[in-house]
Amino acid sequence: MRLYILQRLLSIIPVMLVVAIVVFFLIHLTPGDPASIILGPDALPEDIKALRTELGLDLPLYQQFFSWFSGIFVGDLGDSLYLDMPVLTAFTSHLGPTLSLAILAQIISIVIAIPFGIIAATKRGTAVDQFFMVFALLGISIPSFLLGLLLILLFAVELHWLPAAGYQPLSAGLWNHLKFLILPAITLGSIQAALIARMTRSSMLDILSMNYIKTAHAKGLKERVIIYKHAFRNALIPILTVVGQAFGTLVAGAVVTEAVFNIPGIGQLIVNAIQRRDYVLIQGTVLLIAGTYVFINLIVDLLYGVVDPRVRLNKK
Amino acid sequence: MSSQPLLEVNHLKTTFATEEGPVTAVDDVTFGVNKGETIGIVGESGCGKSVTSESIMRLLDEKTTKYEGEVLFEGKNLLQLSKADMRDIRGNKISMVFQDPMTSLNPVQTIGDQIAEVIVIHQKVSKGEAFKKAEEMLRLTGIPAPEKRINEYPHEISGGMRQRVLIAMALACRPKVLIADEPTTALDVTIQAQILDLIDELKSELEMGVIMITHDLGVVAEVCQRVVVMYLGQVIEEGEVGTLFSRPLHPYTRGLLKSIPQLDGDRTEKLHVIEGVVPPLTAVPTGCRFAPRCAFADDHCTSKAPVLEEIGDGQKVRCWKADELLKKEGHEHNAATI
Amino acid sequence: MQQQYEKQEPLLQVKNLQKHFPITNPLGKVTGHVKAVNNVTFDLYEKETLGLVGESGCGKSTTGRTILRLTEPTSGTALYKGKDIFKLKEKAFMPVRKEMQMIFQDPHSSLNPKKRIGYSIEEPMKIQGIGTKAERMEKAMDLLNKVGLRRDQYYRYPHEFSGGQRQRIGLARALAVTPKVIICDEPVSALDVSIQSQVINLLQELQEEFEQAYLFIAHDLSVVRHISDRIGVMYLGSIVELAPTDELFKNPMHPYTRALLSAIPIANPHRKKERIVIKGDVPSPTNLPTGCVFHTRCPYAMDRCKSEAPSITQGANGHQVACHLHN
Amino acid sequence: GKSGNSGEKGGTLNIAYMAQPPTLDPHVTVSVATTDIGRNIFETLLAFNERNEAAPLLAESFESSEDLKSITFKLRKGIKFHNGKEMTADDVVASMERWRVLNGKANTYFSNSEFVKEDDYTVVLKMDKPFTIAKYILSTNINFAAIMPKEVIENAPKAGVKEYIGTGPFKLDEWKQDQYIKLVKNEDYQSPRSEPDGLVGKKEPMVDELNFHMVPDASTRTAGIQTGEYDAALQIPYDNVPAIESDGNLKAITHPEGFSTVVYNKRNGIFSNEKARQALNLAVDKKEVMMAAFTDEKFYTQEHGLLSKEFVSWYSEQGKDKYDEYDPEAAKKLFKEAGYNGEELTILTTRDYEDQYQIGVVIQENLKKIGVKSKLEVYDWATLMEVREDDKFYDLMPMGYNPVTDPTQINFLDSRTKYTGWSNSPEIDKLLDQLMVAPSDEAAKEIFGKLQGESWSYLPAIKFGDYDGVAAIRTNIEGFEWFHGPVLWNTTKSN
Amino acid sequence: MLAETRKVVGTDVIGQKREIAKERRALFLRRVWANKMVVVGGVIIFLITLLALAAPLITQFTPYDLEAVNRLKPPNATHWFGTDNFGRDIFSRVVYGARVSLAVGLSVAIITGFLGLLIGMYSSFYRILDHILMRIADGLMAFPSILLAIAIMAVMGPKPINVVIAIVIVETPGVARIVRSAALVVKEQTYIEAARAQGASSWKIIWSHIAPNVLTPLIVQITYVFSVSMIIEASLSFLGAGIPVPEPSWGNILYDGKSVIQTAWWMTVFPGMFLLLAVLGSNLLGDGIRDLIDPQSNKAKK
Ligand SMILES: Nc1ncnc2c1ncn2[C@@H]1O[C@H](COP(=O)(O)OP(=O)(O)OP(=O)(O)O)[C@@H](O)[C@H]1O
Ligand SMILES: Nc1ncnc2c1ncn2[C@@H]1O[C@H](COP(=O)(O)OP(=O)(O)OP(=O)(O)O)[C@@H](O)[C@H]1O
Ligand SMILES: [Mg+2]
Ligand SMILES: [Mg+2]
Repeated sequence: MRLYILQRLLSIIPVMLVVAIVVFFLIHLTPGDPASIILGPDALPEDIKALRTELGLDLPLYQQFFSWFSGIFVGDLGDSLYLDMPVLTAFTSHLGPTLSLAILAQIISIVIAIPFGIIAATKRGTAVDQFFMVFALLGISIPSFLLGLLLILLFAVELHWLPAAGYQPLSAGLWNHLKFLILPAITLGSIQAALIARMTRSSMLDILSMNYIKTAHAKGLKERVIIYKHAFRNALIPILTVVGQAFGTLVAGAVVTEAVFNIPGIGQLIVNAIQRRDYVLIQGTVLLIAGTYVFINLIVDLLYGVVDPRVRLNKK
Repeated sequence: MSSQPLLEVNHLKTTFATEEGPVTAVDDVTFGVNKGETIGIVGESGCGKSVTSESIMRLLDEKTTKYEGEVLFEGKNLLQLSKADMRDIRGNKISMVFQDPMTSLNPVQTIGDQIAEVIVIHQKVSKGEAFKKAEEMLRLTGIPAPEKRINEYPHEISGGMRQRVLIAMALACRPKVLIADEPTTALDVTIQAQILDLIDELKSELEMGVIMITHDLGVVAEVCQRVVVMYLGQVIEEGEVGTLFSRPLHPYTRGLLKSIPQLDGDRTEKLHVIEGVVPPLTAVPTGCRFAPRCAFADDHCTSKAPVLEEIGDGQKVRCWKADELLKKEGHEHNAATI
Repeated sequence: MQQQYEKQEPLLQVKNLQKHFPITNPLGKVTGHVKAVNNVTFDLYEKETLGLVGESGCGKSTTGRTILRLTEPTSGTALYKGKDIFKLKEKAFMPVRKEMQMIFQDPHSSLNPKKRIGYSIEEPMKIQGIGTKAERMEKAMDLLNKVGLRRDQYYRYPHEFSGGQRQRIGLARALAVTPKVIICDEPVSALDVSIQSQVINLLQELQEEFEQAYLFIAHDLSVVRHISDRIGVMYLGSIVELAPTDELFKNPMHPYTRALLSAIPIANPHRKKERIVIKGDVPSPTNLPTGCVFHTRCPYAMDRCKSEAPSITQGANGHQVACHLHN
Repeated sequence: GKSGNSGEKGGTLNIAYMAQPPTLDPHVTVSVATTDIGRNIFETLLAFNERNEAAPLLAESFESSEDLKSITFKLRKGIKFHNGKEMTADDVVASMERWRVLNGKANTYFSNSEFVKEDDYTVVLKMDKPFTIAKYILSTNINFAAIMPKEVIENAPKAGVKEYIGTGPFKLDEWKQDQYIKLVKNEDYQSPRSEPDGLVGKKEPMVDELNFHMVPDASTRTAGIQTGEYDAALQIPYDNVPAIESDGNLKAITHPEGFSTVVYNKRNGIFSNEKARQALNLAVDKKEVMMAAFTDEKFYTQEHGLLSKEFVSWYSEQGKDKYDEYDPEAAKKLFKEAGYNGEELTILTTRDYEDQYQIGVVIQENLKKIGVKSKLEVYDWATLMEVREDDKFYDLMPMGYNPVTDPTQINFLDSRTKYTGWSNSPEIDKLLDQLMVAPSDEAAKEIFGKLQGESWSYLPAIKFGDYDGVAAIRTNIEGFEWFHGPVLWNTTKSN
Repeated sequence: MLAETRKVVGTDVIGQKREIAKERRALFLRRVWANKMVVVGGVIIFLITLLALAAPLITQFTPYDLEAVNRLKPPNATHWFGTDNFGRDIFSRVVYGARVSLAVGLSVAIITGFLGLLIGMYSSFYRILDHILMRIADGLMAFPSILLAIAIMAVMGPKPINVVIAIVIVETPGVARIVRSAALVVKEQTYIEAARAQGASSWKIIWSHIAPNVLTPLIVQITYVFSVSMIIEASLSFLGAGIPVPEPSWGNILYDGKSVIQTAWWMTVFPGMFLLLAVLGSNLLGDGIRDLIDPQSNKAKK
């Protein structure tokens, strides 16, 4: 088992390699120059040139790539061109808000979506089913910049229940931390909830037609016990997959939501880095996100084994 | 026969709502099971055996299924029972072994959990006790080292063992009636024999009534006291095993019995077949359902549906020609088969 | 009949066939093997039906699948018309595929649920370029009729059929191209007796007409007896006894065969007979017993059986058996 | 100096700001954010007073020599840097020399000049020729000449100093990247004595903390001030102003924000032809342009002058006639004459500055009306900055500029700056040179008038008008002033 | 005896076949009609498409006509949906915007569906390819769509097609993964083995046996992609990398409306409603089609 985890973790390397190459050349081929952005639109060509030299941007591309890439192996992702800090520090300092947000959003979406999906499945074809599914679709029909703003207008501006935007770390107290995250988490969660609810429903439908559900009925079990104890656990694998992917995308940056709610997370980090053409930061962040992705997928895969004993054996 | 059957199915009719309109898979099925008796249900594949057994337990999807008639058990009509009362009966007083052992066990729970579960809900004992009982049941079914197996998952054991787990589960609460839907189809004869023996032993011990659904007439001959023959959703003949095998009255039953390859038969001879094909449930013939394939059918048969009638010796048959046939070949037949 | 065979060249000769499935841990490292088929040797002659019986899980299906190279054999040879088909490249094997078909054991999963059964039946013809579209359709409908289904069921999907009907569809599919060899893996196990006899008769008719050879795998010994010219009895991956049908029933030599025969339920409530009960559980195919594989459950097991695997001995009347009691 | 220090002291002022500055070092960047935040930390020798005249700030006084070839600065005594060190001429010289090299304009105009220390409290700027408007360049508020300690200057990397130590009323306390910049009151601040006047005069840090929150999304800034999370929010969308005004707790403050233009590519394509440039000037409805971008007359002035109206001393009527022209029919003809035959013109713009994009949309529509095809190419700002350097890439580029304090700061005039658009008018260049060495303010003003006239006929760009920005503050904030950016000293917050 | 039945039926095979086919068509139509989801979803999508195609006929204004003095007028008799911040007619922008949004949604859905199917299928079938493709997919999934969008738009120019490319790149790995996971299960089924036993080529096995069985999850996924890509397009507008304006798309109308949401609700409500309808319609249609092509689901239908 430990070996397996190790091997999976090692599979990060090829992923990272792909990502590293693609992101490096992609971003360097994109127009825009970090030096001229730092110095502003009226900067003199000589100054820009001097800054480019100082930042090492005037070296041939392959040389830049190798010096950056070789750094990765000793754990050095380089320093941000704009933010005056190592990439790793920038990433970790932005990871906290993103993680809190992702976890809260995920909890919200799961709490809404799974019961919805289950109820819709058990009431398949009825009005209840249709109502829940349409409701779930609302989540993916409203762009988050709009939903976020509407939530702010309602809960912050009108009702004054929650702050409009911003972020406080956990160290400022749990409520202080949470109150800034509730609205963005709902914004994000509603999108995820739609997908998870749909997946839950279809997966539950598959399971509910299985023979062992009939066996459970024949045992004289209550409907509720059958659904939650027998059916749901079997239906969990595809649900877990989407939850895992959803979580991955959340961590990779809820770009829009973070911008609307002004949460200093990974999404903001990457958007700012892109707008500033902060090459080193973009490269490093994308790389770290890829790593996070692989890591989350690993956890999901391990959870498969916990949920379904068959998976433990059938692993290839 | 005995005064009051343990379980009585009266004019059961099960209708499914389908896209192509209502489909009556089981139509006017009547039979009963007594204490300590094994009754066999045989018939063409698709004739409604499983639907009959699932109707007794009311396991079919309530939304698309309509039941008519009655299923009497301990004086109550199961088809009218509340859901909660029905749950008390399921798995407790009447239990069922499903047709397909491979898919009838929950893949994510251990065998022990699944057996203990039924004990916990019906006998209100602690989990630990239930596990002990589960282990005991497994031992009874002849599974070696049940204390180990109890913690294994269904995919870790063989098909024969899964079948035995299902039986253990069904018998865990010592039910009054056991419905076994083709419990041995997937098994080879040696294991089949073991399982049949087991059911037989428990039957005598618990005075259970057993409904045994099977294709294998050999099995019927070995374990059943009475047989019900079904065709296209209807019971067409019912009787004591001995009588029925030696004096089948319905032309379909006769065809069925004649089709069995005999162990001592002449191998060069062709097997007997019943001509024609079973019509779909959406187009059941008016009149006798077997008439289109029957050698004896006449206009009366094709126009008017026969009813199930007692002929004597507890034998019932649904055929206009039964009397005629009985008279004509009663004695010849005995000589031919045995 | 068997004398006849001796003169004839066998159509298919399987020698020392072995198939071990590796068991891997999550890392892909092999930690052991499921020894599904250990030592299977038999000949199959033209127009012949060879029955194969044995405990569930003893490797019958695997034997069939390996011969068709649906899984690659671990070792052994299979000569078809004198050519070793295990050594052929995938391309060169294609023409052989045309002459060998299989009816799969599991009627539930061997039909593509998204394809109309008409399509499934026509497909082998299409692959081998037989006939025009209309001809193929005609033939498929014909085959449906032959196996006791209705022509209008051509457009139906597999789930609309009962297990028995599906099994017949599988049969129709195998018959769509007239193969020389059909491996019938329990083709009648889900059928009720009336349809069972219909199918068996059909198989026999076709054998007459097209001179096909069948490897007929089944649980039901009375059926096997009826259709087979010879019967092989398998136990835990090996053929322990192989003899012409009447010879086997008259004179079963291996203790397992005897137990098997004694357990056959007879469809006659007036006849009861003694059963030989074999005790114990089937050993795991990952961890085969030493010596004779049956010794752990054999009522006649001797010391020798535990250490030494019996070899196959040729007896009279073409009767082969692998048992220390008989050599 | 309208507002006194009537309010209470103390408290934290939370300001919702748009974007994080790349650095707080005013020497290295023209970023407005650096100015807005940095002016609280750093101070300059000279700064603008309310009439946009150069006035002494860290200097006690300054004086030009007779020949206009040198300026002498007397420094105020007892000024302490945030690190406790006293400011002397050494620090001033080091800072000014660094700024002279790094500031684009200074680098051009002071390339042969030098700051020298005369004594500890006297510094002299020595120039090679007479230079009238030197004092304006020295007072510039963007990319400004902050005075920092000499040691800091000596260790400064190219991308900007890392220790932000100035003499201003607030000190940098914490900079949480992309979240906030927190300044705290400088208890030892030495204020000029005179009445508050623009950026000079009495400056007193009233609140304990200034907290600049980086809130890039405009709607969020609006919502944040509505909920009271912020005390002030800058760059409120014009369309949100009614919501602000209807809220009793809020006040909208409009302030000059810049001027809008469209820059021609004069090196390649049709607009290298002066006729075509004039044709466009005739074709575009300038009112519609300003309206679309700035929504309401409240927020813009149609203004032909290169410097906005507040720069009273520079005002000139020259070019107004050209500005007022609007005649699509004539435009159509003129385009033909210029050789236009159906090619598709490229308008380069970005949505990072919504007004520029909106101007682009209107220009496109106006062109369409006279049968000129064009397409909008919208890029993000960074890309635009790069592609606009390519003279084959675009024909027109709507661009907004911060208010400039003297004509030399207008990028598109001088051909020698090689600014995108590539102006190439020897006439304008000559006038600019004359302007710089004009013997007196009056002479300068006259030359400027000519320059403005010439620029309207050469048309390096069309100026559409001046526009305002809107800041919102809560009503418990007093003394919040806007002068080329928020003025946050003297600002109080009551409870 | 079996031969006899054959003969009897054989006389009118053609007629019977025609009969069967006719019945089949009738049944299929009946099933389509009975499937409320397909009907409702189909009608919604059809109407929106019709509206988009007929845009020039039903609008009085072009989506570009601006009239700055008329900016932000609430819905009235001339401007049914009001005007936007340029004084452009929102009704006409929404209707024309349907063209872009539907085109983006559809083309992304179709392209990702196709690529996802291709990649998913082949990587499920060939082990080595699987390793390569899935690592690339993992890598691509880590890319922020905004980065790709900006990069692609910057390199290849701001054209609607590049928005599509950017979204396709981001969405394809997900679709491929779903297809692959479904195909891995299907691949192990006996019917695949059966096809192999008949000598079917890998190509045939992949495309005519595995592919139809992964269609269900694929359809669910691509209707999701259809919806999501319209939203992503909107979000890209939000980040300044969406459909190049002034071409209207629901995304950029919504984005323009965002800043005036407190004063001009009509700028967000109308395009928002259309977006919602399109999402709803496509999802209903997708679910319905899935039910239709899934032969098994008919049984459970009422
Ligand atoms: N839910 C359902 N909806 C519609 N028809 C059904 C349903 N369930 C079963 N049927 C039909 O009812 C008939 C009887 O099915 P049943 O499963 O009882 O057959 P069986 O006798 O058990 O056959 P087998 O021997 O193959 O198990 C079949 O024709 C079947 O297609
Ligand atoms: N792909 C596989 N991988 C691993 N083990 C396998 C595989 N296929 C079959 N086996 C194992 O090989 C053994 C023989 O299987 P096989 O299917 O040949 O048995 P069988 O004789 O056909 O049994 P039955 O009568 O139940 O069909 C079993 O233990 C089975 O679990
Ligand atoms: Mg059944
Ligand atoms: Mg098998």
